[in-house]
Amino acid sequence: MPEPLISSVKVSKRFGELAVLQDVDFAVGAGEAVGVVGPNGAGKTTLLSVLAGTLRPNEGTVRFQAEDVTRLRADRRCRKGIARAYQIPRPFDGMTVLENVLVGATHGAGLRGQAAYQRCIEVLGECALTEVANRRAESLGLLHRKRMELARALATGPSVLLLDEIGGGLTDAEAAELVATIRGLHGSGVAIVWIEHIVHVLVQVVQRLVCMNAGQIIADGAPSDVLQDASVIDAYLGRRVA
Amino acid sequence: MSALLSVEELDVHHGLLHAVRAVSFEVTEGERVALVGANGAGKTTLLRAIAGAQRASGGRVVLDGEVITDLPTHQRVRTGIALVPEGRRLFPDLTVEENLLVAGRRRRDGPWNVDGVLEIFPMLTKLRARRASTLSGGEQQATAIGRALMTNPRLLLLDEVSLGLAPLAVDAVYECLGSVLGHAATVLLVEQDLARALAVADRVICLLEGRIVLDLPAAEVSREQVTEAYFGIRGRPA
Amino acid sequence: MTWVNAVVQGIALGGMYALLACGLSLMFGVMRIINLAHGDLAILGAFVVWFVVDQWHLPPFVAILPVLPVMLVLGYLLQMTLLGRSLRAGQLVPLLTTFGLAIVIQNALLQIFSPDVRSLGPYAGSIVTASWQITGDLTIPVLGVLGLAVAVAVLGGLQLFLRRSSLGREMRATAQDPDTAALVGVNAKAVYARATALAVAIAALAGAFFALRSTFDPASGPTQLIFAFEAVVIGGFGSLWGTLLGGIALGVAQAVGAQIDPQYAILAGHIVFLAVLASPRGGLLAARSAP
Amino acid sequence: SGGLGGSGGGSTKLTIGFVSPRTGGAAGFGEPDGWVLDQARKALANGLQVAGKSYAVEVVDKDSQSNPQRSAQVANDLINSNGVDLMLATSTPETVNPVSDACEAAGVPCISSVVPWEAWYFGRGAKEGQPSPFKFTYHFCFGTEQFHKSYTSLWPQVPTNKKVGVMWPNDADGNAVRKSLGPLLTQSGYTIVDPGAYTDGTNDFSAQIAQFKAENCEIFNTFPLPPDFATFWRQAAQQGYKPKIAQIAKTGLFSSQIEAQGQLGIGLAGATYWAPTWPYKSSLTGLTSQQLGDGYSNALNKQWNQQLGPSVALFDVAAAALKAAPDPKNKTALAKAISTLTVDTPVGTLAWGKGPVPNVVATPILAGQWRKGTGRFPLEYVICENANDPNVPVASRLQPYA
Amino acid sequence: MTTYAVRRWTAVSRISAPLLVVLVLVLAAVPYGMSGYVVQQLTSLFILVILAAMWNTLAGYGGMVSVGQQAYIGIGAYATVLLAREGIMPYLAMVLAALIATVIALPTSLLVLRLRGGQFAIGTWVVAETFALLVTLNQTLGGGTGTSLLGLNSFAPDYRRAYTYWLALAFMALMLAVVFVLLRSRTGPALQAIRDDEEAAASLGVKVLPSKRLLFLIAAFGCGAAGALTVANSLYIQPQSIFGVQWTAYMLFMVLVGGIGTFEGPIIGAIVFFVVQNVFADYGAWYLIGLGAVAILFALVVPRGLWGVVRVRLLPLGHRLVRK
Ligand SMILES: Nc1ncnc2c1ncn2[C@@H]1O[C@H](COP(=O)(O)OP(=O)(O)OP(=O)(O)O)[C@@H](O)[C@H]1O
Ligand SMILES: Nc1ncnc2c1ncn2[C@@H]1O[C@H](COP(=O)(O)OP(=O)(O)OP(=O)(O)O)[C@@H](O)[C@H]1O
Ligand SMILES: [Mg+2]
Ligand SMILES: [Mg+2]
Repeated sequence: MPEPLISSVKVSKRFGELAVLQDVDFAVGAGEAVGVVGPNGAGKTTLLSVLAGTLRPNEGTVRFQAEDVTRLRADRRCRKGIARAYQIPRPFDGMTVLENVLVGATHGAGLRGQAAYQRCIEVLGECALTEVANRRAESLGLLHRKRMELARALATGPSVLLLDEIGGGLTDAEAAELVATIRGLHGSGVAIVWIEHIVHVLVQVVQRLVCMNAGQIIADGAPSDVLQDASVIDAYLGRRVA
Repeated sequence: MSALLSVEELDVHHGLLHAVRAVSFEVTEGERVALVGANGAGKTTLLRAIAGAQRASGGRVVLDGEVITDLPTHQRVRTGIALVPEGRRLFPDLTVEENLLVAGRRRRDGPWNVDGVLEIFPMLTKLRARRASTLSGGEQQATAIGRALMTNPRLLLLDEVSLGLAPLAVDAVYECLGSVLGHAATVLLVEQDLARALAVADRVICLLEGRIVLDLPAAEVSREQVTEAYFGIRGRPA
Repeated sequence: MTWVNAVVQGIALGGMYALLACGLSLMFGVMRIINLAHGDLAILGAFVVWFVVDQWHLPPFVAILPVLPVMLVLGYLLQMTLLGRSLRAGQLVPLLTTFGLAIVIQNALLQIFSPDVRSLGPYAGSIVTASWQITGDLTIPVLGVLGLAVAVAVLGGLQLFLRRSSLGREMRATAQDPDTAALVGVNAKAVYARATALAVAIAALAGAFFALRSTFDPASGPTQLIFAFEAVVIGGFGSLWGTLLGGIALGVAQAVGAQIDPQYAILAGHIVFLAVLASPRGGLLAARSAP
Repeated sequence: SGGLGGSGGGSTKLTIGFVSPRTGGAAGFGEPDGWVLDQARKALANGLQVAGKSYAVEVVDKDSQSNPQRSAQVANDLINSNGVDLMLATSTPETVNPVSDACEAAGVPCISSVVPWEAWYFGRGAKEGQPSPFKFTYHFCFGTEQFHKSYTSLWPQVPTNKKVGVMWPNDADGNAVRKSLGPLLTQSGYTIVDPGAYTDGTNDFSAQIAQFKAENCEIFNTFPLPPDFATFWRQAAQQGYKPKIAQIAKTGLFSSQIEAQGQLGIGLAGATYWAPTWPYKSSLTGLTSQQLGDGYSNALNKQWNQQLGPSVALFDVAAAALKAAPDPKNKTALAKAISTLTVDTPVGTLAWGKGPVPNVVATPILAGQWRKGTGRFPLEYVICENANDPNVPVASRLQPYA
Repeated sequence: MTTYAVRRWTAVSRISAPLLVVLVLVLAAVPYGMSGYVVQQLTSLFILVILAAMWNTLAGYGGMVSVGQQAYIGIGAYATVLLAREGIMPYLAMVLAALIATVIALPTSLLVLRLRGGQFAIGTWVVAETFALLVTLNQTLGGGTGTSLLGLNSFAPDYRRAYTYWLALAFMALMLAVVFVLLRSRTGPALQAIRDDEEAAASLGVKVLPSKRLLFLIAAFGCGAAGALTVANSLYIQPQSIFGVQWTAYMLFMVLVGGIGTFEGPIIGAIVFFVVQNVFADYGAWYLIGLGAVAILFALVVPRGLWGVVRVRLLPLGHRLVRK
């Protein structure tokens, strides 16, 4: 079996006494799209942070493109091709939306001059942010902020995109747009890890679904199988999803 | 039934941006109203203006016959308005319990207390002494709702209620809104999950670019009607 | 034994630093205001106490009592008029306000009281020079012990107030997010004003102790300010027990440094400060990283 | 006038610049300046007659804010904007040295005082045994030799073990004293116990106190800032260090500083560069020392202040220099005139050209003691020795510090 | 389909930028036409502009609120005196001194750049005080007595003034140009991103520490240059004042009054400070009370600073999306 694009091997993370991740093995192949679900506090965001490099695991390793990146800082990992959108948006408040995205394009993707601008223009278009491109980020509403998270991550030209609940609070039509955008990305070969509680949106994109609970992966497989899994229903869904 | 809240010709600006435009509607005591609308329609702005967190540039907000347009935010809490803000906005260095207690200090008389909140959000019980900044996204949302309940509101404003909550937790919240809260309080909530919104609400108001384009009893509207209203296909004022 | 004595003197000195730092820590903790006028407010307090002593011939320890409420009111008004307004414009603007306030206070005092040096010591009787002689080389100064006791009481009381009382909880909540605090019924302005009132009153208390210990004049305000800031930072921002420990660590470092060579007194304090910052935790009791 | 190469024309107005610390840490020194400036302006109101020509005189005073950068700035303003013909500066190296340097660099004559002359001369880069590098700047003040003479005449008045505990800070005054006064005292048979320089603003002195106690220093000498001394002196009392003679300088110049010590201040020995009992007269204003002291006390309802003497003296020197110069508008000629000038002032007759170095007149300093006041003010300063200037009457013998 | 482009220059700035270059050239001619007073005053103003620009770049763009830039002012000043004493031509010594300040800032940055917010502010202050004390302990530097810069006396006063002026002008133009280029380069947005959210910036590939260090070193160079120029102006320095925290107060005043986080604001702020200083300086304590009152007034009435209100960008640093 070929080495996956990005993986965590026996990763554990503790905050003081609290074990948030326990021996998590998680792997995503190149071009794969994986959904992650799980109850609140299961450790999904923490896993993403460990993959992206903003948190160091207490044990275990993170591998990316057949290389151990556990000790690399977040900025190095980003430049290598791991991009991440935060669950709770972290805009650069004092800058415009365009400049927020530009940071990703110039530093994450290493583009310069017109090439960087071109990337920004494309990404802003894809994420429907062109209208607000010249607004200061602090004036954005929540959904614009979430889109900007996605746009910044996209601008870094990633080979794997780590998305954390970017679909919440969308109207059906907006959700459909988002699905189309992510599908397009996936189609262009970007691997995707997407945490989302709105399962019906998620399953329109991903081929594989992972469910976490209490710091462990309790189910991993085709979305339809995982959603039928009794433990997943118990811990997460509460009822069957059609 | 008399109107608990009435919003009259309310205008709100963000600088040059006219975010809420001459919005008028009433909410009667005990009613549950869902506020829907596309991204940037002005839902958050409207709720914040009602709660006092955003200054209105025109119009009036009346609560139970009393004009509160010029009342500062903290005093509106005492008149019985509580807002669960978009993005949770917990006090990061206070524990979950302290977050609840802060809100409880100036509460009106009523049934809610820390234990009551923990009962509807059992996941918070073991997090009671944890600092809010270390909570997961969903745990924060639950705490934020609990915190608003602690003030024993007559009018509960919920911005993006289910955002970030796992399905089980969403069920729990709606169950609570449906039963416990049902007779005690009036609710105005922003919810994008239309099925949920229509199921829980008595009425649906749809905003488009700061204006109300649809205001109907939930039983009388169809999904399609609302979806159309989102994009102004129908009912857009000339 | 002289080393033990140095440590004892350092602890007493540290109590003074902690007392001066307390108000800074409070204002920073609650409003994120770095108050450049804190030293001058302390000296202002010392002048007011001195004025009361001089006019009505009260002993300083009695004269402090009516001064504290006056300073509370002054702090309250200060927040309501100047600081509150500038806070709305972000974190740096209050820095400008307090800078302005500092020079206004200094030079207004100069105009009113002339540059003459003064002290509260002469009015306090023998307590200023009293001490418990343990051995020939080891003495415990009564004033130092009193200062330390007051520091422990003030810092401890304030810590308890912030942690345990509902008013304190409100203060911390407002500190972290004033807009949201308003949404749960807290009057942020009033909370801020209370915090500043407390900070200014405690500054005056600290000023009075420095005035008992040494002399002061209108330009004395800034001289001790850096030590107070160091105490706050060593202790970990926002933690009042930390501030007490920080003050004592600084005082002991200075006294022990002087024991090696008098020139190293202040330097030793700075080096301990930098060493603590360089350590992985970056603060003795850092409950959280600085904002 | 303007630009590289331009220069001023002839006018009949003379401008004197006066720089002193009126605000900031050294503001205490500048306190009597307002009154002194009034006297000087009054005396100069009718102008000066120089070489048969009549000149109007204007005095422009500036505040140095006790800060060297500010001092240089105001000096440069006075030079470039007001076009001063002569500069006066007084009180502490922070004010005087930068003003002198600015004048030296701009070629404007400058007279200064109230900085121990070593700190002024060597502190600005002059080297011992080499010719003076200064052509435009002149100074009159006491130096460590005067302190030595005064101390060795005072201290024998009380029997001691001749062991002197010293607290000399690491600043301009402290360093000058450590360098020259220490060796002189040793030569005179005193044992110096020096724990080492300390930094101004130190808040704990237990190390020094322990050493003084251990070595049983019956004489104590210091040149501190007022708050440092207050801190030290109270700690010394707490820790049981009580010398027979407590000789302080720099602090204790003004009665308020001693008053602030309370009971602990009575009996401290100090040194004075002027008092109303000085039997000299200001040549410009015609006032005797007594008249100066009384005039000030009556006008401001404050005790006399020894700054009065040298401040008035600066104007005496200024007037005399301008009159002695063949052309007072010619800066080089004016500077040259100062180098050989002899003037009567409240602090005595000042005569340049007699050493200790070419630009400096060393003025006397007399030791005395602060006692409980008998008259209008709570404290009184009595002169106990007059080795540096036998014309000044001695009022009493030194009493042991009790 | 509409296409878009990113623009940086505005119509106003296309005219103003070349004009500023002309202004610098005009200023260079001042010593030939104006009195020594004007030359000297402008030199002081240039020093203030350098300081304000440095502090603004650090705090306004990099989010590093330093209370300790006086460390590099002091080092620049003392290095000048030391080098001049070694026989190096004073004006060359001043340039070298600025470089020395930069070199010393490198190890310092290892410590202070670990700190955030309030810790950084107080940490830098203590570092400055520590440098002051180390100088005080060193008797060859004059210890606490201070020391004078003697080498300049060999120049005739008018020439000394003119040379110092030109050097100040050159340093000012250089520092403003460096800051402008830096902030317009891709490092500019990176620094602002770090200011607003360090972790998020890192997640987008920004090299956080190197970017901050670069800025810190540039600011140290600028402050070192200002220190060297200050000693050329005042000739006498003394550790407690050249390393004094009042410098930071001045910078704070200029930057906040002018408008933090704008390129032009600090220049305006420096001019305001300079004017206030000159107009009211003769009023003693009242002048200072006035200065304090002006500070408070600005904080209350124009909290965004003068240029924050004007909002015209003569030298724009931002990016705008426009329709082609
Ligand atoms: N810094 C921290 N200190 C202590 N506990 C933490 C910290 N960060 C996260 N946790 C805890 O770790 C657990 C996992 O958090 P995480 O954010 O990964 O959950 P999640 O699966 O993303 O949940 P959600 O769906 O609600 O966002 C939670 O219980 C959370 O409270
Ligand atoms: N602080 C602000 N400054 C300027 N504009 C703002 C500010 N807050 C919101 N806006 C703008 O006002 C309009 C209404 O925003 P609001 O957040 O109320 O919409 P919303 O319906 O809640 O949208 P969302 O679904 O994204 O939360 C939007 O265009 C938004 O960008
Ligand atoms: Mg999460
Ligand atoms: Mg919203």
